[in-house]
Amino acid sequence: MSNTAKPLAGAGKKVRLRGHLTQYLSFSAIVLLLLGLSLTQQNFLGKMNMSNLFRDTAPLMIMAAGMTSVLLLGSIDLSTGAMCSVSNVLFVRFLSEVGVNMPIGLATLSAFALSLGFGVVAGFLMGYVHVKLKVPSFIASLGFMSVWQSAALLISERSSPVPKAVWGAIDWYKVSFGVVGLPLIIALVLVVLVFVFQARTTIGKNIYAIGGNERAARIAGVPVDSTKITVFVLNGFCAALGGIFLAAKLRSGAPTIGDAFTLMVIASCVLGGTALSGGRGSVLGTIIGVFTVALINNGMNFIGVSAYWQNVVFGLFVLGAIAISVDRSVRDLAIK
Amino acid sequence: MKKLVALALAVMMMLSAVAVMAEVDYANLKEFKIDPAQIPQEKKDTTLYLGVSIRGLENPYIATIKVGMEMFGKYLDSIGQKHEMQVLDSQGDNDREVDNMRQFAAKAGGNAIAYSDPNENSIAYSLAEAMAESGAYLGTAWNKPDDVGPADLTPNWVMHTSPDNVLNGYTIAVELFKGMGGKGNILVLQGMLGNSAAINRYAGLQKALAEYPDIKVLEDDTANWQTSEALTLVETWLSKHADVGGIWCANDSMGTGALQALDAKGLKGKVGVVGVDANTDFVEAIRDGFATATMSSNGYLQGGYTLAVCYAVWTGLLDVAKFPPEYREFATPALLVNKDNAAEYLSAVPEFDFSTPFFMKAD
Amino acid sequence: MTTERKPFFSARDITKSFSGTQALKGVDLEVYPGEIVGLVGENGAGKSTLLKIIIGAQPPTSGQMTLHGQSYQPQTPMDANANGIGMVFQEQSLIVNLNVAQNIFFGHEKEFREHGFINWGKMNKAAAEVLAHIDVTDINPRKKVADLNFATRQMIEIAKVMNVTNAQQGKNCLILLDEPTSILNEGEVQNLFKQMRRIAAQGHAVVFVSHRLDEVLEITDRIYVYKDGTSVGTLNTAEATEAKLYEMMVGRPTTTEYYHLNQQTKPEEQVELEVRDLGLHGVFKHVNFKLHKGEVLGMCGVIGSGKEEICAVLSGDELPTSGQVFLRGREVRFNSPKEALEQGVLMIPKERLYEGVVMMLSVEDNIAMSNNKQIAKGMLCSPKAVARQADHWIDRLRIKTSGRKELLMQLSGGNQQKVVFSRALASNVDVLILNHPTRGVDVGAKEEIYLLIREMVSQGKSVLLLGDTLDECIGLSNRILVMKDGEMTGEFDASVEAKPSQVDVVSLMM
Amino acid sequence: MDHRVDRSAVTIADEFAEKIRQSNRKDRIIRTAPLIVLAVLIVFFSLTAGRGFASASNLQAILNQLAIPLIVAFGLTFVILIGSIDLSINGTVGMAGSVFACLVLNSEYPGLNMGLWGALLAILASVVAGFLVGIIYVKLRIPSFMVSFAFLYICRGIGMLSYQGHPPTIRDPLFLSLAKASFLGIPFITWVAIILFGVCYFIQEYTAFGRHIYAVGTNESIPRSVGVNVGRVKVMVFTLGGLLFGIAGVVGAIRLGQGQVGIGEGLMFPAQAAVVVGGTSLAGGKGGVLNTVVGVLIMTVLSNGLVLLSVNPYIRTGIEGVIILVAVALTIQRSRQAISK
Repeated sequence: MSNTAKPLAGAGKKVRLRGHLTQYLSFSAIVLLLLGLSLTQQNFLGKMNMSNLFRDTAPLMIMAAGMTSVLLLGSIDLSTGAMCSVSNVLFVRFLSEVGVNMPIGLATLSAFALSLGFGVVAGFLMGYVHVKLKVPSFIASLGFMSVWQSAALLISERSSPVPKAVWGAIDWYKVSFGVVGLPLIIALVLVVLVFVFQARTTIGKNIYAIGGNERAARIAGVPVDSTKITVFVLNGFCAALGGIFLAAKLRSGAPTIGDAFTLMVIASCVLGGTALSGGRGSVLGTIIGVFTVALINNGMNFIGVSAYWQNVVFGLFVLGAIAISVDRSVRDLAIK
Repeated sequence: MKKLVALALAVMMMLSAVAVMAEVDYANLKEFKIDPAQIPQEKKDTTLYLGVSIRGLENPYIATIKVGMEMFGKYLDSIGQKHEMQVLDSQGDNDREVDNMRQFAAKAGGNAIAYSDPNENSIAYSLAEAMAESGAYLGTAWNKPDDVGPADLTPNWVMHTSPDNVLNGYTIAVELFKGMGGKGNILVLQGMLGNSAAINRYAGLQKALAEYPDIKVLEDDTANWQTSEALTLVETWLSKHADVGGIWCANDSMGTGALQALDAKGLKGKVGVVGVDANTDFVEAIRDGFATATMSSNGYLQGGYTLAVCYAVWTGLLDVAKFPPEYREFATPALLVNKDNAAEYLSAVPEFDFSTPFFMKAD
Repeated sequence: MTTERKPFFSARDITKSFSGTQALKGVDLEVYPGEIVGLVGENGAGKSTLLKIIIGAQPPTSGQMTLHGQSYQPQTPMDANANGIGMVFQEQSLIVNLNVAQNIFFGHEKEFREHGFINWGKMNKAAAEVLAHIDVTDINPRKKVADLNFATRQMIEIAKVMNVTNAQQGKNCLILLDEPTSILNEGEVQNLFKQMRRIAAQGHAVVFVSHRLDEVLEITDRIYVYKDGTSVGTLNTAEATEAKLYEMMVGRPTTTEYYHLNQQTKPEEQVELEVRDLGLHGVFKHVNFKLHKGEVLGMCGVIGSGKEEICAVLSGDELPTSGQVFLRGREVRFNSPKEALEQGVLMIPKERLYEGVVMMLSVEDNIAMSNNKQIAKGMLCSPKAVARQADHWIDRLRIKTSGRKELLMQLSGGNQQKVVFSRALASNVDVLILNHPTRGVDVGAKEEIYLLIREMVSQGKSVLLLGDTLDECIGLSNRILVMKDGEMTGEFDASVEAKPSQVDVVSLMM
Repeated sequence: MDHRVDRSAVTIADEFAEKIRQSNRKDRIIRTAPLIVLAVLIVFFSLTAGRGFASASNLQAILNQLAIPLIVAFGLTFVILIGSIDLSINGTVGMAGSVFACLVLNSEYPGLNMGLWGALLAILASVVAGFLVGIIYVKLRIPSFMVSFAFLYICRGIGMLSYQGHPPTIRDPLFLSLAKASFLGIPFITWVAIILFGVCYFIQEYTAFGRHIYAVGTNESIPRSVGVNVGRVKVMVFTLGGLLFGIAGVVGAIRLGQGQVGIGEGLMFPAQAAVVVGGTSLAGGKGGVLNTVVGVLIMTVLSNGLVLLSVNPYIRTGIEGVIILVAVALTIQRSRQAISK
């Protein structure tokens, strides 16, 4: 027994080293981008661009923070973008129709409560259908995506601006401390909260256990169903918050605003090292993933990549970033 | 001593420039002419970033805006202005368009002028705000909400222009109805709901319908400016209704889809189709007798001249604060293209003199 | 009877260790042309492992195999097939969405290729021939396997293997059958035997593994008896009886120290868990027993006897279709293992890898999996409490790990199992269901686990035990229940002074 | 030998057999669930939408609209059968359509007139894209989700590059006539889909490759143990997907009379839904192109019927979503231990 323990311990070290290397590599993609851009582009580190990077990444980061937990379960949610749209138009429509007749503080609070409340309910519905009816999350969320897209269009069939009278409800978005905007600070606080949730709460621990081995978690008495539903509720909440942030950022609501985020949110999480198969990753990595996506987009506009080429370049950079950061340490796992 | 002379000279030049500027007749800006000699050399040596922010490059009309910028770029070359051009493609995504604009502004650090066709009304302010933050200048076209406008962000939101969309929608409708003999059934393909352009063109159609009581609308839906969506919709409608006399489309791309659906049914040429934008393929269809009419909004002119006005502001030749309101928001000319002038329209090569930027204002 | 001929296959002194545990400690097997060899032994004696080595699914740790006088070292089952060795695996290896013919010839489609396309007609015909060869004429080769019942699937597995023998014209082939009869009915078993005899008559050989000794006695020519990874003997079937085989399988009598019999305590009167007429449709029924406080209740039975499913029902993993369960006199119905845990019932599952541990989590998180709610401070986990608990159990159970943060996949099997035990003990439940608690664990760790079970029971916990071996089950239990074909067939008292003999128990199991 | 007697007398074995029979019966019902959904939809629309729905001209419209989703869904079916996913569809289809229109006689590049070769080259481009997705996925061990996500952008970009903002109108008389051509009352492009269905069904049912797809999707270790090159099967599946997406792109351009990346927009999610609604399992190994035909029919009939009923277009998507949920929920075997991700 003692003679087998030694080589095993050695193998263990190797596995851990590889794990660290992976983390280091996913970080290196972002460092390379940063270095390359700041050395070649003179205004890249300028105040305005820093504030772009440190403010406008907030909606994506918030939604990705919610999605990370879903992916850790080994599930997926394609309805994030559509939930974000509903929350977005709900927020704006409420402000422009009801909010204008209210004191601005009350209007802001009610609008937040309404949108976030929707997110929680939508997340719960998704979780319930997935868990209780055993519909795979991919297809369940695909169905809900259509449903929420419809709902967003019914709430507001067109893009509508936040009336000037209630700009007070969204002015917080423009507050910034140096180059760091309040939105990003809120997003980072949320990320930290999600991190604490994942790493320090019993539900968080259960998420990793379920993602790592759902069968084992169930047998060990882990409340699988309620954990999953909680995670989807959290994801709905984050999607809704993302929708509010977009409303504040664009001073408007649009029923299709979230569509572009559906896949981008998931891709950001994966770029940050969260495994689609579940059980591995962290919301802290998601910060890296979000900034990788943001930097690729930002860098393309800075370098002035032709609009015709932007899609190609974006695809290639994403491929490159995922290629150096993907975790291949678990060899026997079938990659889907 | 030399320094002193240089300083004196500079002061004199500034004064003279101010003096000349003072001569600008703001009440009659249409007459204003850019005089390259008055542009300070240091401005000319500064790299100016030109941008056009658009919804997508698939649409031929939008591509002409880009060509308009390139034409203006040639003009800048001719007067020795250093510049770089960039197309900001939002791919139909509000958030992306604002991000693009912010990054473009950050990159240029204030030395930027841009034309923008906001993806949707509601983001016009955010786009202008992005440019204002860096001190750059923007002219918007087509879409903006009613309660905000260039006056809210003087001087950076220089102006907002648009062809008269109500008139556009009305004109093509009347052409269509005339072709149908004043009576019959039509199908209606609207643009992206909520776009100012879509709303106003549709209002134009309603106006025309009021004047032609014998025209009946069979179906009315949006195809989001898209060719393929229009094709699918019209296909389904045609299987439902046998007696369609005309199809009113809010733009040519959807018109192309409608024509394709008619073609498959063997109805091409028998049912009138109208659109807006004067896309080459649609104008060709008009020439060949398959479509009825379209409106040319002249993207070259919109893209090029908007940049020209912004350029005059950036160089200091014009002061936005002194613009009369009718020069901050105004209509740009549009041209009806029908069977009579389609061939001529196709062969004409557009040529513009950008030194008179307010040429773009319709009277 | 066949001794004058030379064996065409032999395996000598084969050993196999899995991450620290020795599944095979040196077994031998010789096979002569034209004979049917039986392999018998308890669960875990090493029969299946040896077959997997012969078929090339796993490499041996040491030892030699020869085939037709040449060294035989299969790397994959394909190598084995190419050499005329085929096997019917215990877990079915058919692809249910393919049809019968396609399964029989899976991986050999090229043989039917004409002009780049597979001639399915030809393959179906060939499949029908192969099936006819084993007297199965009522299966349409075009039928999807998913639409067939298990017995028929079994016949197809056999047909698939027969195809190997047909491919090796003239040479002696070896067919390995691992528990092929466990899900067949009487008629099907007889048909299978007929086929086995036919194969043998052609000069090929069959190795037959079964828990049903009567079948082994009926069909085989020679029998090997394995125990604890070693061969304890071989005898000609003509000279064998069931009693003789039992004795050999069971081997040495239970040693007192090994199971810490001196520490075996008497259970209290209080009934902790009671089961009345419990049933799960199609699996088991009419199960009645009482588990007392401080008792180890052993449950014996072969695979398929229903004992595993009883564990599943009691641990909340499955709902019963009939009967009642009482916990401390109160009727309970567990909708999930979580509910069972809340009421104080937890199972240590059989398949550690698939059901027991989360490989990607650390030792401490695995230990805290069942009780992290209890040791948490409100919503937040207490890393200190988790660490303290992990250190406690690492020390207490002498878990070999570089630290509590080490990922579980870096531990050996025995230590992983100790982590699972730690988790169960930490959860502080009253009723523990131990489903093969020493599976894949080496001797040293086994003894420690036995001691642990004794301690738990002396502290008033109750244990329902499914032993990894019969010996273990008898050695540890206070009382023993025997299951067979879904029903209870007997009960033994197993107090220190009155341990039943294994032969007695086995005779009710088989 | 008492147990012999037991075995015949004991009813557990009978119960077990009964249980298996029951679950088989349930399985069969579940397998026909998509067909039932389709039948219900057809009956519903025939009753409510009147003669408009059942008319010959609407049938033709349905057939016309069916073609592209069908071809795309066939390609996706194989990818899903091996348990992977392909998000690149919108890009590859758009690219093939755009490149095709640029290479045949068209309004923007009059110099290029490659005729059928243009179609083949455009499809080839898409095949290469599919191959690259497959090979990167297999060799670099990157999840297919991410590789195909990147290729969604790369291919869409190539499509946009090909015509630089001026979508080429097809002028080639052959392709123009194909858009209108029909045979036996069925439009040409639908014939393409029907023929491809035959080809795909043949591949699925009658080739070793088709059989290996199921095996890889069911349990990779089984085919690996008999020497099937699992990686190669996966790459071939993605390449086949590329081929079908390419054909869909060309057909789409013919139908539209124009090449633009918009041809591919909005195809991917409905295709995923159609494949799953038809009964193909996302976990892999179960289902097939026949299921996909049913799935695509459900989705097409549904959207066509809702248009005919003049249902508010905004509610339309929502109804489609609900039908997806219901149809899939009907095809799921639920058990306590079942794990759904």
